[in-house]
Amino acid sequence: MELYQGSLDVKAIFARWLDEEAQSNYGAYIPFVGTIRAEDDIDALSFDIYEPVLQKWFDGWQEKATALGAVVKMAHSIGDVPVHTSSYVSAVFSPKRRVALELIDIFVEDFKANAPIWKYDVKQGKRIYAADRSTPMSGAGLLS
Amino acid sequence: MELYQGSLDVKAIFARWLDEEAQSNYGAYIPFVGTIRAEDDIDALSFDIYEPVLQKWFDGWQEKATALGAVVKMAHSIGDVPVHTSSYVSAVFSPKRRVALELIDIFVEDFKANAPIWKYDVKQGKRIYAADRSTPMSGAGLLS
Amino acid sequence: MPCLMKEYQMVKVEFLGPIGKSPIQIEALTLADVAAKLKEDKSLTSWLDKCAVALNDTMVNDLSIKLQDGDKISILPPVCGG
Amino acid sequence: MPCLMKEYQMVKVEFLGPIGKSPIQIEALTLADVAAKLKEDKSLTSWLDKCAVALNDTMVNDLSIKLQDGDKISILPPVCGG
Repeated sequence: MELYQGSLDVKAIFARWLDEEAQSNYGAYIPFVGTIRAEDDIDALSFDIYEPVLQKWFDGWQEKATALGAVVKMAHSIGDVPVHTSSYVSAVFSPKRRVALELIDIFVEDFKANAPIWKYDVKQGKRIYAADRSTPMSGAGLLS
Repeated sequence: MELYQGSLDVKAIFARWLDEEAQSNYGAYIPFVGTIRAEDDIDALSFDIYEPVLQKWFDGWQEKATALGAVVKMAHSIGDVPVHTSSYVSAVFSPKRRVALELIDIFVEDFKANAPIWKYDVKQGKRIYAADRSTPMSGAGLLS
Repeated sequence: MPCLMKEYQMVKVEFLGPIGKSPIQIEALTLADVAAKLKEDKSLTSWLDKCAVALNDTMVNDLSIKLQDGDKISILPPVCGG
Repeated sequence: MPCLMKEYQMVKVEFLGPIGKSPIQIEALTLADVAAKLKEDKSLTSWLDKCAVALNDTMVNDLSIKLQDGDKISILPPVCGG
């Protein structure tokens, strides 16, 4: 798992992950690249991350992937990420395509639902929590 | 759609496609990279392609993608591709992740079932049709 | 009695990928005629039930399609791209 | 009658992301005690029903968990990575 200040260097990450697994004999490599869309007059999105829980979340997925003979990788931005640049890359490697296609889908969806990352719109220098696009994590409401 | 003699330069293709859509305001980019696995003592796989039907197959998918607000891309090798190098890259760009995750799955699966490409094992210089791993295209048996 | 003129057309049949057979020219009115001719060729026996068909590079699924002079019929064996 | 000793522990509660509240130290025996304390804070009213909870960086889902002195409790509001 890799965290970076600001936009991701997507090409470098894609290439390095490819090289890391070049001799691992995986037949399928599926990255997912998330890029900031220009909408609602935002200049950028900005992210807070709680790394200790994110690392445990990721380690849990690596265990699930290992049980399927696969590997997962992930990179995410911290702080401001301007529109048309990327804040998120995750990837699956596996021997066969079905495992990779199914795993990238559930890995990305669970990331959206349960990775401890908070998103803010950046408009005219102000940082506004994206409450309407955020999802309570599983177990939310325990203390209410 | 791009066809190349021999192994694909996966990093260059990934980077160029990223650049091509850098200003298109897509939020999700999902490439699928297919790499030749070392198995059954093969030195390489080798591919024949019937380009006119492949182009129509691809154009049909581009139409379906357009209807979803998405774009598909594809590159494939012709001839010999050594183990641990790549013969196939396809990709989906779309504004939102759900469309991209669903489209890459059905696009890759239909590719495996209906793209007019024939695969051969290359062992000790001999080219052996991969009959046991090949799938009759839809409509097969019309003339039998 | 009316005379039913059958207008046979000269069409090209090509065999793709691993079939390893050179293209042939045959006379045929429809794809059904093509099927009948190809079934006479013992080297194709093991292929025909697994092969799909393209007419002028468009996949087809109807034996009754009328052929035109110069049509190209492609025989596509089982595929495995990727 | 036996004396039921309640051993309250001193724990740290931290509020992540957009909640924008500094960490606090409170005495509590279980997460239920933490819930009771946090409900007294009006600035948290709109957050608590949407927030998940981690105990020493492990997500938890049980109010009866016994706390230890020095435990760290994290309050995680709705997320949106990617």
